[in-house]
Amino acid sequence: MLTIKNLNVFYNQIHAVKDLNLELNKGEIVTLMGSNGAGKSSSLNAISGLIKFSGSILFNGDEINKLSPDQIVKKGIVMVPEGRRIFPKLTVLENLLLGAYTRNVTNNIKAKELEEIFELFPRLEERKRQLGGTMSGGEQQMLAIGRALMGKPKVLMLDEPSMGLAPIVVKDIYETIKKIKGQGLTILLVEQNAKKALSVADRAYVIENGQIKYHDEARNLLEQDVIQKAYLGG
Amino acid sequence: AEKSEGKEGSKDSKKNNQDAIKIGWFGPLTGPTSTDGQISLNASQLAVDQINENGGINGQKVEIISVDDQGKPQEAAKGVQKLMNSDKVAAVISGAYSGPTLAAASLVQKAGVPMIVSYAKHPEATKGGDYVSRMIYTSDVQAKALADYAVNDEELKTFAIVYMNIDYGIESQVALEKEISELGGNVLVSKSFNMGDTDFNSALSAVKEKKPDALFVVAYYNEGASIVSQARQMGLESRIIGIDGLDAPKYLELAGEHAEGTVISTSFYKADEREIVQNFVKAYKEKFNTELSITASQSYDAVLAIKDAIERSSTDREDIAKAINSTKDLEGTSGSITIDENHEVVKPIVFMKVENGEFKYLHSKTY
Amino acid sequence: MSLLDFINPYYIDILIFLVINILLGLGLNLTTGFAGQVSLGHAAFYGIGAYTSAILSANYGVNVWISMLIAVVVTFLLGALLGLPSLRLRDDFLAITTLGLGLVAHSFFNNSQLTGGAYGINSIPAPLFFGIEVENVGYLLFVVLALIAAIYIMRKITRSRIGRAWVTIREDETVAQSMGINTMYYKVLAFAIGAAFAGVAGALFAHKIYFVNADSFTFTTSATILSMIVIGGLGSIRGTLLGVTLLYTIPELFHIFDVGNLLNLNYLDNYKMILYGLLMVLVMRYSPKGLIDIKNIKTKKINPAVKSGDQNVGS
Amino acid sequence: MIVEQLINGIALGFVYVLIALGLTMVYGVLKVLHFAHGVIYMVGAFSAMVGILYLNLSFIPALIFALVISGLVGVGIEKYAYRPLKDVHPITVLISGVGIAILLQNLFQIIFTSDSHAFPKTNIKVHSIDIFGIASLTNIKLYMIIIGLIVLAVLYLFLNFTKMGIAIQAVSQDRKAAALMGINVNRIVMVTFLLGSMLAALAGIITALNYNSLSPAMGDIPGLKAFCVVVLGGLGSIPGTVLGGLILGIAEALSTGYLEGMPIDTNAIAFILLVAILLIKPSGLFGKNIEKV
Amino acid sequence: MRMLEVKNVSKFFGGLTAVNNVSLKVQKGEIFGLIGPNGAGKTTFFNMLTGIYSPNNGEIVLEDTMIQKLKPFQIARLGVSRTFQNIRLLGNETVAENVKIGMFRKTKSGLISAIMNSKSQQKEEKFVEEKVKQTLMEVGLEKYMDLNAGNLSYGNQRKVEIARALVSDPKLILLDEPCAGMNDTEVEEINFLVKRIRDNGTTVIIIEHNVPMLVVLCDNMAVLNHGEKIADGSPEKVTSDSAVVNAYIGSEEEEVI
Ligand SMILES: Nc1ncnc2c1ncn2[C@@H]1O[C@H](COP(=O)(O)OP(=O)(O)OP(=O)(O)O)[C@@H](O)[C@H]1O
Ligand SMILES: Nc1ncnc2c1ncn2[C@@H]1O[C@H](COP(=O)(O)OP(=O)(O)OP(=O)(O)O)[C@@H](O)[C@H]1O
Ligand SMILES: [Mg+2]
Ligand SMILES: [Mg+2]
Repeated sequence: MLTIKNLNVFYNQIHAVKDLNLELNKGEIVTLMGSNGAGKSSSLNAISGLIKFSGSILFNGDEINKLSPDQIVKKGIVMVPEGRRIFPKLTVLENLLLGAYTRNVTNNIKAKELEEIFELFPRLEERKRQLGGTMSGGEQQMLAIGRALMGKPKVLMLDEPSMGLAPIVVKDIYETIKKIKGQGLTILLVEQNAKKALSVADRAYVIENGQIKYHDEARNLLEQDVIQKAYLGG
Repeated sequence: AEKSEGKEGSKDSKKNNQDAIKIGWFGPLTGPTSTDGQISLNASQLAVDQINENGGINGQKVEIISVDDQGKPQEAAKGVQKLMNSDKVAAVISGAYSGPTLAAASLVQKAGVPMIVSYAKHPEATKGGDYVSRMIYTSDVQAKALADYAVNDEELKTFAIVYMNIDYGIESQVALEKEISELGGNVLVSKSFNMGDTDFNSALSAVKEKKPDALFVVAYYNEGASIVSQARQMGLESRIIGIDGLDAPKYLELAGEHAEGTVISTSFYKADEREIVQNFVKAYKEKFNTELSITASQSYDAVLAIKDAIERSSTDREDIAKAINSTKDLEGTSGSITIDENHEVVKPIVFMKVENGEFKYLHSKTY
Repeated sequence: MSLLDFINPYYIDILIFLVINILLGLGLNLTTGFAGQVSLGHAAFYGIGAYTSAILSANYGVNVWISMLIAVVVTFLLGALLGLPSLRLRDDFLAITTLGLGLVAHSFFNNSQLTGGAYGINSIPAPLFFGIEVENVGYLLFVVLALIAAIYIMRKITRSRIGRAWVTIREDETVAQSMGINTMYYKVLAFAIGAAFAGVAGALFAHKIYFVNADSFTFTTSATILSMIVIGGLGSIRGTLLGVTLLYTIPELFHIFDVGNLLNLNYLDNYKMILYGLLMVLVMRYSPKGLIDIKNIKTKKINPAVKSGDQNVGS
Repeated sequence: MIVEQLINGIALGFVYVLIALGLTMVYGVLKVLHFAHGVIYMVGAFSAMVGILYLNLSFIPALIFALVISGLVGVGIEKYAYRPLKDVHPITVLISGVGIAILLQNLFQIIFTSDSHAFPKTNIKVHSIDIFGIASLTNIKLYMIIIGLIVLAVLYLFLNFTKMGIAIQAVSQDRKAAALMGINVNRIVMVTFLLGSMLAALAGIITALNYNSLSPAMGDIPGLKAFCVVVLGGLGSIPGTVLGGLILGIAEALSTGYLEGMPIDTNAIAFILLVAILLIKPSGLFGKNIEKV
Repeated sequence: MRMLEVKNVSKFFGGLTAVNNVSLKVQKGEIFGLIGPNGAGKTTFFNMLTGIYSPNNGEIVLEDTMIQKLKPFQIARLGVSRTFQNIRLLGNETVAENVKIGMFRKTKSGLISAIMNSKSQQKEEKFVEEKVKQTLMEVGLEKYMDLNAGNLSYGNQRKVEIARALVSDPKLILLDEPCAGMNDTEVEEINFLVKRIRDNGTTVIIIEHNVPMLVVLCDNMAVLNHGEKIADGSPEKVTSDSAVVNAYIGSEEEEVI
């Protein structure tokens, strides 16, 4: 579904992502793991068209390298960015509706889709008139995911959805990810929390200093020694 | 050959006339006041060209060297240094407003270079020594004339003054209040404004409330036109009397019908039948294809005064300065010019009235 | 041009005003470049310095050297006072507030009795050195000495612990506070020192030109100086020297070589300003950190440690 | 007289509001102090003049022509002077704006000289309207107030109830997240400049018409005051801008009407007011400054 | 021995109660953990301890000094230093420069000695440089000393933050989620570092969502929820408290793995 070939990202003199190759098949959850600064967010940002890069990115066989972020969203690749980035001065409802910005659908359909989101996150329905900025961290994360889902993505990319969240909220979020997968979405998940990530993923890539070091089925990686040592604390 | 040289102006006369008499000119060629500067320079240039066409001064060619002061004292100071020291001019003409003129004045006094101030009215400009004299009457003289006209000739009693917040404006306002009350008139309200203002409604509302017989507009034409228009639009019916700052075709253009009936004092009028004026008006129109104003006449006369002084003395700077100070009954476009012991000009003040979109001559008188 | 032309008072004047502008720029760079307190009203301090020395010497007969010293002290104190808003305001709010203070100061110069209102202050005396008026080359020597002293002082301060406090405040005020930096004190200090530099410049200006009025201390003056130091490079002394010299000299060259007459341009000075505006846009576009950074456009410094990719201790 | 002075102030205030609204919107999406905005005000007035005088348009078509030209100039400024400057110190953008302002103003001086021009004759006749004998105002002033109110209403509806409006808000709050929603950020910024510039031009045209005068420097002071208004209101806040503009207009009218012998003048009132208000409320009337640590 | 005592402290933002009537005591030389759901008021609490916010009511006593009315820089000078939840380094300055800032409170040279370049100032600078080097070695960053802090990876930036807080030998150090966004191996390193800080005699208060780590590390803990303290005491006691489990940890901890 999504094929990434020889992706390179530079920030001035820093070579953040080096010849990264990655493959995403329809309906699976793939996780991209790696320590801080390994280049995970940079890779996602490149796919979203937010930063400059070299290499080729194919979506359903079409090159999308040259597209701008909004065009990529229109293609159906949507990202939940690191740090959530909800619109603080818009209401929860307005935030969600912005998720559907690119889609020309009637208000009826939108209302129905909103219902689905609210089913997934009942908390959002309770707070739909509240300003996004006043929600707690966990609620904001739910809002960010809900907002992305309003774009009816074919591929959903999540950048560290559990960062800085209370354990109880992290559990909620992972429950949701599993539910979404059940609906047939393809998911690219970036996580520091390797145990959590591997518990939901089908396959995993491990990235180090901008390069893919390992790539395997999730359950296999969980058992590997090197991985244990580097990412699972022993 | 002489003729074509004259027409080319100063652009390449520099190369041709190594021993030409150089006259320096400074004034604003950029910035918000650059129109006045440009007109002043044009007129001075015209005077020089005409002098050259008629054989120069004592056979020597004359050349104008100009510098832009951007309306800033600092630039005028530098510019005048350039004129005095690089270009070695025999005399300087200020085509500038008061600030730059003052900055230049102290420098020419120090260096001993004669300077004629063509239209700036700051009272201090001529006071620092014997090298600076002025072509335009001072605000005090003008105020005396205006008060005399309003109170004695027109028998008006109550007045309002709207004046610009620069030295000329304040000087005029203070002098007007004094002269009017000495003649038994009464100034009910005075409001100041800043150069560049466009909205005068608040000040005019205050004026309207007092219903004065006449409103003195102490302004240049841009703001003056706005003041008069807005006053009329809001229904103020008082007579309008203005200073020479209004004496510009732009005033008529900008104020349009609202200008009707405005009386101004000035030092020059285009319809003057004297030959020198008619020649000047015609030549200016031909050469620059724009209307001329009092500024032009002042700057033209400044050159004439320098020429007259050189003819009566030499090209030595000190001699020229002395000769300028003893100018007597020189015929200029603004009348018969005499320089008094305070380096100030004595010449008639002209009154004009706007009728059918044009300035019409009323009378003139020397104060 | 002969050598004699170069000791022509005109060229001397150009140099004197150049140095005065550099002093102004240095002060603003200290406040804005080093301490991060954007000021769009620097001309106010320039004016305060000029008027203080002018009023004291011309109206009260104070010895010029002493009046200049007093001017510096006064601008330092008023700089501290007018720097007070920076304690409550940040970034753009501060920028516009200082712009406002600049306009208010200009308005005060132009209206107050103290400053001679629209008449300005006239007949300002030149300083005397053993009874001789310091003018031309002498004055140039004097302003250059002042400049050298200013550069020396600025280098020392910005490289000291105070400079470190300023940089921290500039980058992150909360961090600065949390590290024990009394941000109030250092911000006010930055304004005060920056103002004092402008005060020196102002006093030197007044006794050079012998006449001051409000025209010399407008928003345009502030904006021009700011442009000069930003184009040179914020936070760099060399940048200020470069930026001010360049932007000051270009228009001057137009006059020296009489370009208007050579090219037969009626609106020469407008073209000059257009060039100036264009230069500002282009420098900001191609070297946003100023001309001092221009070498970095082509040859980016390559950092070996980073290039080898050895940057993650964790893995 | 007080009523008349209040009306003077409100009419003046609406001019400030129109200029400042554009500035606020631009600040919202780009977070820059757009110093070339005052020049757009001037460009608007001149384009209208050119439209009437040289293209022989009647007033309304000339107005539209001028709005389009100024809008395009605004968009051009964004595209060539601001957009290439990414991830730089905000002061860099500010200087670029100052550069553009200098450039355009001098260009206009070359074309039109630095002098004032009369606004060409239109079929709109200025006359004064009497209000119950307690005050009078010119019809144009009345139009100014009415146009101001209409513009405000339209802008409010546009920003809150259209997709584009919400997108503008989204871009103001978080550019990157907006891009991730599929919003074409560059286009939104462009639209904002277009609208903002048109508002400024509208103010310029009304002013030129009302005072029958326009000059290349006409935008200088209003431009600076608009900054003052925008900051007064709390950068980026539209209600704040409206309130700020009206407060300023009224304060100026009253001070000219009633104060005598001040050591400062009317133009400084704006900034005294600004400093006073900011010292009490450092983030402006409607600004929120929650710094989360 | 008491290092810090907080008595009935509250903080309101408009209508919102971020911290509500919280009291707690931290002993000298202990590692004290602060946990609680997102938005519980933990960071706000730190901000009050460091003077960035002043509490609406209540008292904060550091050793024997009341500090609730002091400015941040005054509190810092008393020996309290901190790290920030969102990394706040000077990105364009080198790592060494960043850490030097931490030494500010220990230095004194003023304007005059700067201009004169006095002996005492030179001595002070030397001392600062040495201290910085030493601290960077301690956190294992000496090889990055001359790099711009902004170019370091997230984890290393966090370590620079810790070094900056540590360099001035504070009495009390406050760490706000030092392990956020780190993997388990990196967490271990921080863990180790925190212990060493404590062993050097500095009292530590740490906010973290990584409960297993805190349980091992801390001597005592407190839990905030909706701005109120809902539990405190030993890690074991706190983590088994049913209110804490319900509000924060969640009941079926094992299920996910
Ligand atoms: N805007 C930027 N400018 C310069 N360098 C950057 C920038 N963004 C990221 N980097 C650098 O690029 C490298 C990869 O960063 P990236 O954010 O992709 O890592 P990551 O794997 O997402 O890390 P984390 O788990 O900490 O989020 C790091 O060395 C980082 O410092
Ligand atoms: N400056 C502020 N203005 C208004 N509200 C604030 C401010 N700072 C914090 N808050 C609010 O106070 C509450 C507590 O926030 P705080 O940052 O202390 O939570 P926290 O416990 O640190 O959460 P997290 O674990 O997500 O970091 C939140 O609802 C937050 O939105
Ligand atoms: Mg990341
Ligand atoms: Mg927190």
